[in-house]
Amino acid sequence: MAILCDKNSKVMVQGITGGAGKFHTERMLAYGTNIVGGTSPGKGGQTVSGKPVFDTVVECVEATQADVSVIFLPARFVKEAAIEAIRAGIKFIVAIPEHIPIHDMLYVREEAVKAKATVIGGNTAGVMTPGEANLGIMPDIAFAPGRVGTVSRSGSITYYVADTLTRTGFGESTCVGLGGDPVLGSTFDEILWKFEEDEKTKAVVMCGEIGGVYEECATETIRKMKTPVLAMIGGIYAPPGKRMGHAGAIVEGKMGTAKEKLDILAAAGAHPCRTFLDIPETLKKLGV
Amino acid sequence: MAILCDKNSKVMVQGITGGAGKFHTERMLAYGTNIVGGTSPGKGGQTVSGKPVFDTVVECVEATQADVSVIFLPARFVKEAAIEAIRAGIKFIVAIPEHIPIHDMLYVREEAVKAKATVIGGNTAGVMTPGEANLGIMPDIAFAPGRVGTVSRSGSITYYVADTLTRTGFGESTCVGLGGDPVLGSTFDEILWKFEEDEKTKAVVMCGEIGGVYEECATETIRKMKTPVLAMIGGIYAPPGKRMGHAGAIVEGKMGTAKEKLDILAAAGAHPCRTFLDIPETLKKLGV
Amino acid sequence: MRLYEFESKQLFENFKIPVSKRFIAKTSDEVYGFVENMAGSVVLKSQVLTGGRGKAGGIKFADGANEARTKARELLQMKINGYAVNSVLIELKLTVKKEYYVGVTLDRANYKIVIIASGEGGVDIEKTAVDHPEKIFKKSLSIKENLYSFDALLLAKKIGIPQPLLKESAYIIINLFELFKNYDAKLVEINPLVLTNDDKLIAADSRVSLDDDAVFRHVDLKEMGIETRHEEGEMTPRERQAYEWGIPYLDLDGDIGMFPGGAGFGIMGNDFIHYFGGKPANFMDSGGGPAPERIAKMLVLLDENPNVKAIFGARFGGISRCDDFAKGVIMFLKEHGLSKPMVMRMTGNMWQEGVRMFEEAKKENPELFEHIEFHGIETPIEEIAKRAVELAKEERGQ
Amino acid sequence: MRLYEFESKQLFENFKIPVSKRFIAKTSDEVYGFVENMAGSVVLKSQVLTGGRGKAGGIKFADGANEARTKARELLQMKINGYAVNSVLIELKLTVKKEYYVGVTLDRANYKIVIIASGEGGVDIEKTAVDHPEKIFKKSLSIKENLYSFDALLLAKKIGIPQPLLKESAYIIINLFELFKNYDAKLVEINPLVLTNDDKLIAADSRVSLDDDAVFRHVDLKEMGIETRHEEGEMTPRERQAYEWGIPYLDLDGDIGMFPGGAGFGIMGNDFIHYFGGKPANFMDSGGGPAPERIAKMLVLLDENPNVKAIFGARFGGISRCDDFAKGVIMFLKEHGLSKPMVMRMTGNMWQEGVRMFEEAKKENPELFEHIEFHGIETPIEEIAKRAVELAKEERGQ
Repeated sequence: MAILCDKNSKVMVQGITGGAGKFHTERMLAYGTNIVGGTSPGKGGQTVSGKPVFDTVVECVEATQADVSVIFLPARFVKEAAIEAIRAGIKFIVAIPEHIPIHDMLYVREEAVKAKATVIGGNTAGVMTPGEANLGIMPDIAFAPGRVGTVSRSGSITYYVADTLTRTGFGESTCVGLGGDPVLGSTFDEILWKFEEDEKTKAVVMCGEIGGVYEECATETIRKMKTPVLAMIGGIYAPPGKRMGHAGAIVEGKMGTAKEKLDILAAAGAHPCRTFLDIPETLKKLGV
Repeated sequence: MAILCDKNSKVMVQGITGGAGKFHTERMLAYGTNIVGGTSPGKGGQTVSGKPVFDTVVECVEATQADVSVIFLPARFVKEAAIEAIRAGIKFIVAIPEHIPIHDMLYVREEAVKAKATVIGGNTAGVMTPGEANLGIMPDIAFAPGRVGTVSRSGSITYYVADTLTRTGFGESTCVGLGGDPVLGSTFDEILWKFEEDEKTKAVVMCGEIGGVYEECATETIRKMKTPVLAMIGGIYAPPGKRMGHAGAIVEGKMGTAKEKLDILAAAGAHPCRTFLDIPETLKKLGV
Repeated sequence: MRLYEFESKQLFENFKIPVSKRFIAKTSDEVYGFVENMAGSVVLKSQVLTGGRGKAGGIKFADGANEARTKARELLQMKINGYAVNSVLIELKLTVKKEYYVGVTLDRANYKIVIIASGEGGVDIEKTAVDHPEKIFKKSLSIKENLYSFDALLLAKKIGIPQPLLKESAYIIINLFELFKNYDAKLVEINPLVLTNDDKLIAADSRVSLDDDAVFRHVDLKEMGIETRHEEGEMTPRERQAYEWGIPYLDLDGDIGMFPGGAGFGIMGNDFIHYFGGKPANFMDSGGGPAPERIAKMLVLLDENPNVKAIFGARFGGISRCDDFAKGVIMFLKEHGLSKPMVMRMTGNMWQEGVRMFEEAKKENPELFEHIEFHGIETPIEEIAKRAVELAKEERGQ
Repeated sequence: MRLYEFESKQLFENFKIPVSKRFIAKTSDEVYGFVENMAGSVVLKSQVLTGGRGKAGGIKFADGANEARTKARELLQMKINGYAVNSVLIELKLTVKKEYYVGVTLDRANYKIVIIASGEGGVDIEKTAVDHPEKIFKKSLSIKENLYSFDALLLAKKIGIPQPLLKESAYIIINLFELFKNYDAKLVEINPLVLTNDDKLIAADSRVSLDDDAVFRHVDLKEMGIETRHEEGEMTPRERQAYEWGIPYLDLDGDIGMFPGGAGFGIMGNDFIHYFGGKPANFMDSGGGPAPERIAKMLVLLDENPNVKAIFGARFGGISRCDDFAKGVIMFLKEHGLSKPMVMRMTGNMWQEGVRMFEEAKKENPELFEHIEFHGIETPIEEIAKRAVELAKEERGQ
């Protein structure tokens, strides 16, 4: 069991013939991910790592029954790529690129909700179900199959958390990169609830950061969850009004301070952690 | 019984403070139409013919329970006016103005279908249920309560047909002006079917003209109808490529010739009429 | 209203749809001047607002400036479907490897915008739709939707655009769609979209028809010199005059002056006259709720038209009121005078008032009314039409 | 990124939102020159990319050119929230009858665009939302929807716009919404929208925040001189340098140079340093998949920053590969040299390759590495952060 993807997922790559697309397709395949093909308009008929390339997602789905897509394209093309995948019937889409315009993501979200599809990202390292599927750009070394789910707005934080969980023997069920952009395809609460419904996941580490409202929106779900939630928030010492790398990581006015986010989550029953080393200690205390 | 409107309809007028709005509100009231109020943004609080004026349709509906709206506004404002009425819950809207842009009407139609509302027009003389309600600009003199329904793309044709039916003693159940614009809020088949379901209507006179496809689209409905349909089509001798008064009355390429329309309708079982005098004769033959 | 090819190609260019470099000329000497500086064979295309130009010989090829001048002279003396050729478009002749069709139009029956593409370009798309429906590919969109590149690309693929040009052709389709949306079009077409021997895509012919009723939103058209006109052919001088007066009017080739109320009966009355053996000299509509001045001007148009032998008048007052109508007729009679026989019927809103006004005016100046036969609601309109046909016949002395 | 008031007012003007005639000045003499030709009292507004300008004394009124010059001089010497005032906007002073608030912003939680209006303008809308939620009116729209005039008019009515101005105010709201949509905005505000004593509506203050990631679509901004910048405050020279090199970078006020991989750990690492008693000199992110050259430049920024006492390096290779990272560090060491102590940890994609490269380089030029303490996955990152704090302390001689 896992959430979002496993060894049976039939994964396609949009932008498979590009530099990053090619490189990470190779890596994902090497991990054992069931990559079935990809798209690159005007390059249908080619192959990448032995997998067929199509001009459109519709054609790829028809030929390969792909049910998951990972997007490796310049940010300005993500809107159309994601909508193309959704309309072709793909139900899970990972949008890797960063700097996707906000208004574009509003369109994507609207299509996704209508089609009951899940979009992750943009600006995500992807989704990893250790030992089964690696969708995106996450480094294998950090991960091992296990019982803790993670969901984070940051790739690097995902790695450090997984690294910590792996080193301390908990391992991970699935690790979800929510993405660093200001408007995201999915929200913390949606992913948390998937973990709640996953038998294999005994606890979830949720890592937020300054900016936006997605952490705040998760409180109701955390209250309802039986699975314990550990929470880290980056940016306690961040200066206001300055974008910290991630387009979404910016304190605007009174919105999105780390302190407030952490307080709200703790009030909802999440277990706050300051550093990665707090995580295994908290898990031990919770008897996970 | 009647279709679309009767003496119980609570009618409001959008653009009630304008010249045409005022004049025809007075006329409609004089006919006995149950006018309850109207709108004119920025003029809420005034009265016209003793009826209250509101700034928005929502306010008018709230105060008067209006369920029908007649629009007397410049063509470029009809799109928003009709959508405003639809969103305020009005289920029957008569768009009197001519020259409404086609793309605007596509928006209106989409909203209407979504809300299951009926829009008549643009460029219509309105809808008349003799003795009960006169919505629009039709002259009373032509009409008398009776048993024949009429639906026409033209106001003047509606008057001549009613005049003929009244003079020959058949009278009219309801007379619907579909409108002279190229894209209309409602189609012949939709109105025909309402007549089919109306007990009082024993026959329907349908008057089309060159241009567009709405006559052609009615054939399936005519085939299904038990109520006999008489059909007139104007423009047998119309020159191609020239707009004849109505924006919709133009033969474009091979589309919309009168001859073809009449042939198709006759093939579907409608009884073709050349002049108005053919109508009572045909009705007599049919035993209406 | 339809745009000339050279106008629609300017819009294409603005929307990044590939077109050839081109010149527009009104005289054969201008043609000579342009072609002198062009390397290669040229195509000369008569600019007319009607279809079937190719079959009618309205497109000619030429090598060199001299031949171009000669052929342009021929074109500029032609009439196509009765319409004079006033200008010629000059382009380099394309080497054609393949021709496609791409168009965007209204699907009025379904209230959709539909993008149509076919691998069979350069021919009548309506004919292809009938003979080979399997060669036509469509994508329908609601007015609120955008055309996405993947859908455009699928269309391009279906019609057989070579793979290296798929992306480019998808953008051509999208840009054509954008043009359609932006200008409130009824129809935009590239027919043919040519694939040249050196594998370039070029819109070789173009058609753009706009919604007359939305032109007010597109002030840039006027700046480009694009004025309101017919879907087919330019306006006649009398039509232009009527247009300036705000009167929907068309010249026809008969002799009965049509003075009806309402566009619907304007159309139907035209048929009636034919049914009863006559031929109208015009179509006319008063427009909604005409002021007396406009009514008077309508009669001026008819009275001053030498083709008109008799006038058929019909007024069923709706939004147009009989009193205003009567006022207008009387105004005309007093200020201009009627030189032709007229039979008319008047009823509808405010008819009593209208009749009263006519009676008073007649009492005052009976001579003004000597050519008029007047009827009310008691006479069927068919009788009036028949009488107009008779009057015209009498006037012609038959 | 946030626009200056004078920039956003230009956009307002382009979108037909009423604004006062205004001048922008960089010196008090320029102010004198403008005010000399203005009749009536003027308002001088310091142009800064931060809030709370009014409370900080950044807005002054003046009668006549002399007083304006004096007050402008004061403003141009001010700092507001630490940001220098470099220019002053001059407008005629308005006579205020009433102030309203109108804004359009993103509702990220619900993925909507929300139009917000209030009869309480000129104050902090977030405060009003908390203290008097009943005074705030909203209309939410999906990205695909338009704002219709009737909805705008209802909002205007709810906030108490006088009836004769309802239609005009509805169009102000619609135009603000159009501006928001057109420029990929995150927030546009008129605060206050002033009703003057002579019953005119004027946008007295304006705020426009755009989505940095969509600015590429709006080339006209660059033509207007609007460059990428922070949401609050302008870039420091070092930030500008980093921006030109494509490196997300912020100056902070501590002494530990932060050289992390990934924005997320860039943010979190900043907290860690604080937790362990240190203070970072900067925030930095390498951006996705940095080339070795960019890695080298990141180190240049730190090594040449005199505030930096020690460097905290962390690399968890994801889309960024450890071999590229190692290549970049070695490039920096060879071409530039490291003058400060650095502790670093490297793991993730291609880490073995990275380690091998470091070892080879060190064998060749051991002296280049003398300031570096190197760790791999075996050491928790917290230990590295602690060590960096220690190194900085040592360096400061404590």
